[in-house]
Amino acid sequence: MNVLSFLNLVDLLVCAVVLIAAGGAALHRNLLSAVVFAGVASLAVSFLFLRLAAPDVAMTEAAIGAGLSTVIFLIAVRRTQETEEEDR
Amino acid sequence: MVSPMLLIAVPLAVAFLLPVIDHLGRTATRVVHLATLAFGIVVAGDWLYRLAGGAATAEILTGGWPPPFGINLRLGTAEAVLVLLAYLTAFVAALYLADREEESNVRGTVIQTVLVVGAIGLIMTRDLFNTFVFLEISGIGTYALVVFGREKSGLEAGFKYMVLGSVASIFVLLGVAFLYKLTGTLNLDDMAGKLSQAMVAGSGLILLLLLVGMIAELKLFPLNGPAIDLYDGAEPGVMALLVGTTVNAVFYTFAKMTALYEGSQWVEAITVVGMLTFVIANLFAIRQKKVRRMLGYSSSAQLGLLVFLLPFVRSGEILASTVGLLVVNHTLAKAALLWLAGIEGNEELDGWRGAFATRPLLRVGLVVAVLAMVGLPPFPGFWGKWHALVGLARGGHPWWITILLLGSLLEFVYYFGWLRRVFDGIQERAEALRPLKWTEVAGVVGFTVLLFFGVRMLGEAWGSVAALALAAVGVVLVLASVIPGRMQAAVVLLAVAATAWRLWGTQLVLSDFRGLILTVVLFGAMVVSLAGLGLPAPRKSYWGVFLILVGSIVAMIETTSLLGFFAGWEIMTWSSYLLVSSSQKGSRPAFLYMVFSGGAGFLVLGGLMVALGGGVQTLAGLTTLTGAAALSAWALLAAGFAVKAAAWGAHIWAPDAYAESPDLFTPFLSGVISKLPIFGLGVVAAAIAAPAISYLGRAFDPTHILAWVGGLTAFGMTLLAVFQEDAKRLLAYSSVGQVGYIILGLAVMSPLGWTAALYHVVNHLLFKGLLFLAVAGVIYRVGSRQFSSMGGLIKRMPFSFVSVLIGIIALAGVPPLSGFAGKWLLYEALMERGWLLLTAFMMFSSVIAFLYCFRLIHSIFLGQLKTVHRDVREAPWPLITAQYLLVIPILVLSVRPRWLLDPLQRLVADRFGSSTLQAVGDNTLVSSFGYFNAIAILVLVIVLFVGLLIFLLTAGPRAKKVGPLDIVYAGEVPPPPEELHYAWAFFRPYQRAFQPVLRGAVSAFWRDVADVSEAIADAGRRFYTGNAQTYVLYAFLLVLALAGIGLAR
Amino acid sequence: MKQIVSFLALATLAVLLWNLAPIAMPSDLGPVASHYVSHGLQENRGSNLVTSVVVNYRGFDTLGEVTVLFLSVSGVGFVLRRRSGLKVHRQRPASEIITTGARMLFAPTVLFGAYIFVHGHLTPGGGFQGGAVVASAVLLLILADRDLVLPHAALGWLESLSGFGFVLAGVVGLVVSGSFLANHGIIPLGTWNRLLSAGIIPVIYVLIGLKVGSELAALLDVMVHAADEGEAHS
Amino acid sequence: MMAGNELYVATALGLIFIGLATVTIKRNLIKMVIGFSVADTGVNLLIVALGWFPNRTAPIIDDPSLLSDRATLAVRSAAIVDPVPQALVLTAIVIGVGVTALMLAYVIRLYATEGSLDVSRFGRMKW
Amino acid sequence: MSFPLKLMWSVIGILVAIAYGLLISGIIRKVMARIQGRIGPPVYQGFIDLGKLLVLRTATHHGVMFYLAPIFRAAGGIGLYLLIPVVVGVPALENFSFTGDLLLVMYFMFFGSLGMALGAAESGHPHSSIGISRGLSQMTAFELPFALAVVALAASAGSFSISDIVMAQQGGILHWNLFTHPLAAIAAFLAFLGMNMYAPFNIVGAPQEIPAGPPTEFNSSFLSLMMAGRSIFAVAKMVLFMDLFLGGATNLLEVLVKTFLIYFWSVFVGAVFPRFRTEQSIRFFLGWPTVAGVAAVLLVMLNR
Repeated sequence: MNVLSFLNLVDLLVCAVVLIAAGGAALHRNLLSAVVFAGVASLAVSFLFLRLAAPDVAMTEAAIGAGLSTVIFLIAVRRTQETEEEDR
Repeated sequence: MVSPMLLIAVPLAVAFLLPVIDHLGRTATRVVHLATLAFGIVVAGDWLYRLAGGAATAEILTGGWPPPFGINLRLGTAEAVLVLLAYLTAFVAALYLADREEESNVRGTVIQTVLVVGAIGLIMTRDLFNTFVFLEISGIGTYALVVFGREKSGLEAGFKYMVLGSVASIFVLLGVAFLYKLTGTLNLDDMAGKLSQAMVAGSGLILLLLLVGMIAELKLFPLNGPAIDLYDGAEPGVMALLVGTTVNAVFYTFAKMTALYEGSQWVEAITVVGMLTFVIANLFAIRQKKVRRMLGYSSSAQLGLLVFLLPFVRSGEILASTVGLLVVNHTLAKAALLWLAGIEGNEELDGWRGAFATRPLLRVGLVVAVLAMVGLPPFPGFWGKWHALVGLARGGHPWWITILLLGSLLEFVYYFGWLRRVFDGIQERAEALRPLKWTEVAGVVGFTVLLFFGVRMLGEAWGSVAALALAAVGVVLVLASVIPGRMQAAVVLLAVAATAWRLWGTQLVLSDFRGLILTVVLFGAMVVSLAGLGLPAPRKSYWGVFLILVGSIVAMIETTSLLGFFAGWEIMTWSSYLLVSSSQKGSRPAFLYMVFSGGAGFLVLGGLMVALGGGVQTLAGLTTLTGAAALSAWALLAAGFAVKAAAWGAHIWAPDAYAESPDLFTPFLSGVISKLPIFGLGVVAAAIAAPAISYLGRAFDPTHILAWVGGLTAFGMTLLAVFQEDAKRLLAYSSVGQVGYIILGLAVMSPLGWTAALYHVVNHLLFKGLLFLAVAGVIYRVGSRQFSSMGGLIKRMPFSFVSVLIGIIALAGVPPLSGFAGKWLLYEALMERGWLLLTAFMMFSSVIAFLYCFRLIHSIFLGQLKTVHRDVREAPWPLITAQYLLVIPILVLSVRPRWLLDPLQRLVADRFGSSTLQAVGDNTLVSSFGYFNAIAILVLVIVLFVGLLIFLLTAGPRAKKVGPLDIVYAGEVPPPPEELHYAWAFFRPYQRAFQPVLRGAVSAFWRDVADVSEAIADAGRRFYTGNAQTYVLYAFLLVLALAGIGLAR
Repeated sequence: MKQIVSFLALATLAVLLWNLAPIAMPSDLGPVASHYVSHGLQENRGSNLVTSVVVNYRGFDTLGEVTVLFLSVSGVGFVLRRRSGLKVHRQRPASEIITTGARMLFAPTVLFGAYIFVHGHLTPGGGFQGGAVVASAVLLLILADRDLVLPHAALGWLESLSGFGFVLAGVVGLVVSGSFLANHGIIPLGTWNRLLSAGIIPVIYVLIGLKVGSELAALLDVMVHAADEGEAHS
Repeated sequence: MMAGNELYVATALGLIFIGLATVTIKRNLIKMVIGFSVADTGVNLLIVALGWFPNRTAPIIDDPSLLSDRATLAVRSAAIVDPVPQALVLTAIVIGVGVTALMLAYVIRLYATEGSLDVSRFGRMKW
Repeated sequence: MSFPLKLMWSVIGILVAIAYGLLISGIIRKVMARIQGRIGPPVYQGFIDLGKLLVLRTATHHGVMFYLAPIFRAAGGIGLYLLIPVVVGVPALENFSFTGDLLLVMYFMFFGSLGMALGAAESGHPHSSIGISRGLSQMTAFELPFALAVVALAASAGSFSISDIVMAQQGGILHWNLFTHPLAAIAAFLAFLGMNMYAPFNIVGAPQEIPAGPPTEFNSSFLSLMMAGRSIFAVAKMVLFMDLFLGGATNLLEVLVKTFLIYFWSVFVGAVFPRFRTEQSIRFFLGWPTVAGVAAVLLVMLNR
């Protein structure tokens, strides 16, 4: 019971991290930071996958969603610009 | 038999290997690529052949397990057709896209190949998640390929497309996942069964998500913005490839998905979104300035139409094969058009003036593709639309039919607007286009040829050997444009004569309405082609199209089925359109002609649909209609035929079309084509007139409307004819007016009225053909149609003068020539019916006709001869011969109208019972109101003439002939500028007197119609802001809107 | 304005989904899932049911998935085929330590990836995960040495042949048992929980691993080098 | 039952919402791609959460006795979560990375043409 | 009655009608002159003109149509006369009215004018052109009230046959269509003014601005034939109106009286009103006369 509620608490925390990181990815004006935020969100989600009895998916999400995607994003940011500037 | 799985596996394996193969060189890559596609064509074709021959649908398992445990694929007839189309398009596209710089990158080839795999996977799979995977393959392939060739615009369009596509795939994936949760299966068939067994709670929103996702993938309104940009921005060759592969595949995917929607609240949404897309995209297309953007809207519209039909396919009201015909038609025609757009290269619509002027074969291809696109026969789209409409009619959906036809009319507007520009100024753009590559042309030609597979259905619908033979010779002539024009005219003459010979005595008899019209048609065609021996053909394909026209008319008259009739009618419309457009200034009037004819055709189609909805299949069966169906069918048919006959209110197309069509064609247009609506009224509409009238009871007789429309046409057009300064325009207005008399005669719905109308049909052919031919000769020699540049030609062209003299006397209805009998019959009929005011009104307007008759002969032949015309020769002999071929029957009819009236009486008696018209003795015709004796009049006039002539020659001194300038006035007429010409503004006082009625309210009305629809289109298309995020927002809003409507119920 | 509308629309949509979508858990597995669970072991002899589903039951999806990856790598290459206007980004050469470290780490990482996809039918993980790990090894090299030129020809062959092998395996199934990608009658299913068991599944998963690995490596390569080296493949 | 999947579903919906909001509201192209990536992750999480049963184990069978024992089939199917959604998500993740890569390639190319990442710069074709 | 006899009577009738026409126009000219305070030409002036033209020594022509014009004109007049029964019931004076009904007669009324227009046009004289333009315009305009009146009469008589219409009016002066269909009569008699092309509708000839109008180029025997045609045309029209509105006639005296009355009507109006321009006269005919005609037709329809 204790373990369960502890895990529930962890779940809650991780979910919060996911949403906060996603929000950061959406809002942070530095694109490099935003990409890192998105990667963090992805990594946290892969933890949730583990909690959802999906180790395969968790591995994939960690390796591809959090890892590779983030790298590709970083490359793209380096090849364009690093801050979010909207021209009016 | 090869496993259908290889249709996917082989190209996929090849795609994987291509990067390695490319090390061997570009040629190897290309050969392997083409060979793979050829393999696909062969296998798919083989399968299609077997399936059409009755072989069982192929089921393919994967993983070794039956569905729903493993993913299964299916290859039935529909799938085979689509797969074959995909391979064909890809093959031709590969040829077309070869030699491009991008092709040096093997990845382009890889993407092309995988795109085909994606499409075929989508088509064949029966698994929902597998569908999602293949949707992604198709999507990614599309995104990647659109940058082909057109870097900047392709990138922009591709990005927007990708953004909306990604949102769509999120929706689709959510839908798939939830559906799995609800049903525990991913197999489509399994899932559909489970969904329909119990509409599980919560399925509404899920199905909606899937639906909106698919709407975006299908490029339907309101989510079609990026797709249209794609057409605009990407290389047309790539778009052609997509049309044949991805677009069809996504559509078929959705068609499979409709099984899931059965019984849900979204079925109506599918119908509405589909139809909305069809109408709105077509509406916005009319204001496009860019060719490919217009084609994009058109594609969206076509997809909308197809999607609209899907629920009806599910409910069994429409056959799947019907939709298949439309798909095939759209694929072939759109791909051909896109390739043509690529070959021509001009993005702006206005830049297409005189396109393909030096490449007639490509122009033929363009015309064929456009005709197929708008759904004209004999192309597959026509049969598809027809059967779809029949299904809708049988299912009782008149409003859908109405909207569908309205949307189709919009399609006419922009497609023929495009052709208008192409036909415009063919003469002025002679510089060479960029050199053609055979690979490009091959695709266009191939697909154009494929479009003709509808001809078989034409044969079934018509069942007329003569008609098909004529049309076939016509097609040959179109292609054999090397043959000189006059020789082609001779071929046409022989063909028509042979037809007449063959039909003589069987179909070609006067004692039958069809026989009468057929006689008129063949006679007219022979006269015109005879005249063609003397005049240059306006265009290389002129005589071929002319024969197609004649063939279609013959078919229309001979056929017994409604379908055959309408197919003939539509072919008649487009072929005459092409002929009208073939003169130098003909493109614009021809456009108007086509749009109005299109509208008329759709009205007729609507009427036929009412009949078909009532279970009628044949023309003869029309009589079985009763009640409201009879009335609405009658009203629609009558309205359609009236528009085609250019009845008042819809007449504005006619004068220009008559005046600007080639001089060779105008006699036929006026003498024969204008009679075909009369044939329609007489055979088709009249069959149901009686029940229609009796349905309304005594309260109101709808023939009154028709009668007054006819009367107003006669009066208004006659009046306008008086003021024309152009010989052909004058006759044009006159022609329209004369048809008004005929409509009026038919509207009387009595034996006498019909006799009058039919008599006038024949008579009008004779004298109007004569006049137009004579004027054609004059125009040919003088080089102008303006009265002010003619005059005094009686001395140079005496034979033509006599023709015109006889023609106008017959036209004016002045005794003793044949015209009087027609007028007499009409008045008697009107009096008999008790339509007194109309009688007087018609007397008045036929007197006004004197004015223009006089104008015609006076301005051309009498008065002062122009100095420049001193050496003008008589018209070419074939023209004169043709004219006198028409003079002879006029004279015969003048002496003995009974030779025509007797058979007419007999055929009218068939419909109405006996007539009140009798013959007393041998020569006096007696009706209930009056009598007249043609021979006595003729004798009287001749005796008086001879007597007086003798008197004049004997009494007094012998008169001395003096020159034209030797007049009491001055002895010399100064050479005046044209406004001082003696015949300029001849009836100016008349014009002043009639000023109030001449304001052109009708043309103003139609101008307003055009302006308003263009304004709506202009305002509406701003909906497509060009911003990717806005398009995404539309998707969300669409979900919310549909949810609000659908879930609230 | 548009932003506000978008925000509100999305919020409404989320609320709708939350309230109306069938998110509540069912009492038991669906029919297809129960079949996999109850028969999956006998039919495929692999302990990892997800792998059975991915490679055998829904193997056709996986072929499509591999195709997607292949296609998008080709697409990236095609989109970036022209160097004009691309921003060339130069970075400082990495330090000696990093370069050496990366080279040292390369082999173990690849081995680890291979382990993952070889054991895909037994333990969590498989071709995709393993492939990604292999690709990250390549990434390490690229990061360490900007001027590193990957053995393109070898990568290309690997990529092509592994993909071709996958299709070939499917066709073999088609020929042998009349079903594409079928898993019986080709290789004996073997004993449960052994490395060489589960029939053709490990073979295919290895092919997938190679394919994905080379694919992702190529992707990284293209993304990094497109502009400054022009075409990655000639 | 309280310990259901609500938390995960809510998180997933939140991710989808944040992602799509980023797509529609942020005008920066890279931000839009990030938005799609986040939304994809959300969808994947949602799918797995839908196939999840509390107190059941991952779909990996490590007990050889289950291989032949028919009696325990029912037991076994009641002890394992649904493997199908996991398989689907596995596929979806890889597809997602493919699309993301292609989008980023587009972004790089678009940046090369305009020198800007503002989406409103790329709306020339319209109406 | 045998055909030769009928022919003979017709020839006599034609000659008499021409003479009557010339005479009556002479009388009118005299009367008009007296009204205007002039002496005026003798009443036999028409005969003198005709004779003079016939014996002129020189003649010119402009071509075939020029030759045919007077023939058309005369044939139109004579033909019209021959198609109208002068005295219904007297075979000798019924002419060739068996040839056709009122419709034929109405069309024959235009025969002469159109033919002459053709010939006049061939002369190429601008004045002819102007005159023809005016003449044809005006001619069509009065057709509307006239046609309405004719339709009203025919409908109420149930026939287009002139004889039938005459027979329907027998039985006393109040049975005349003039009184039974007063509106139709108004329309028709106003139209009659235009048909005769006397003032105020004589702009066609307009002696002051375009000398003689359409016939301006004609001379000698051409002109004489035209004059003859014109006078018999006028007589024929009067006979027609007599038949249609004044109950026909039973003897020649009645014919004389009734036709003279009809003729006098037009002269009377001409003496009072100034000349109309072409569009004015068109508008005139399409105005009140047409309204009267429509009303007459509506009345007939109501009475049925």
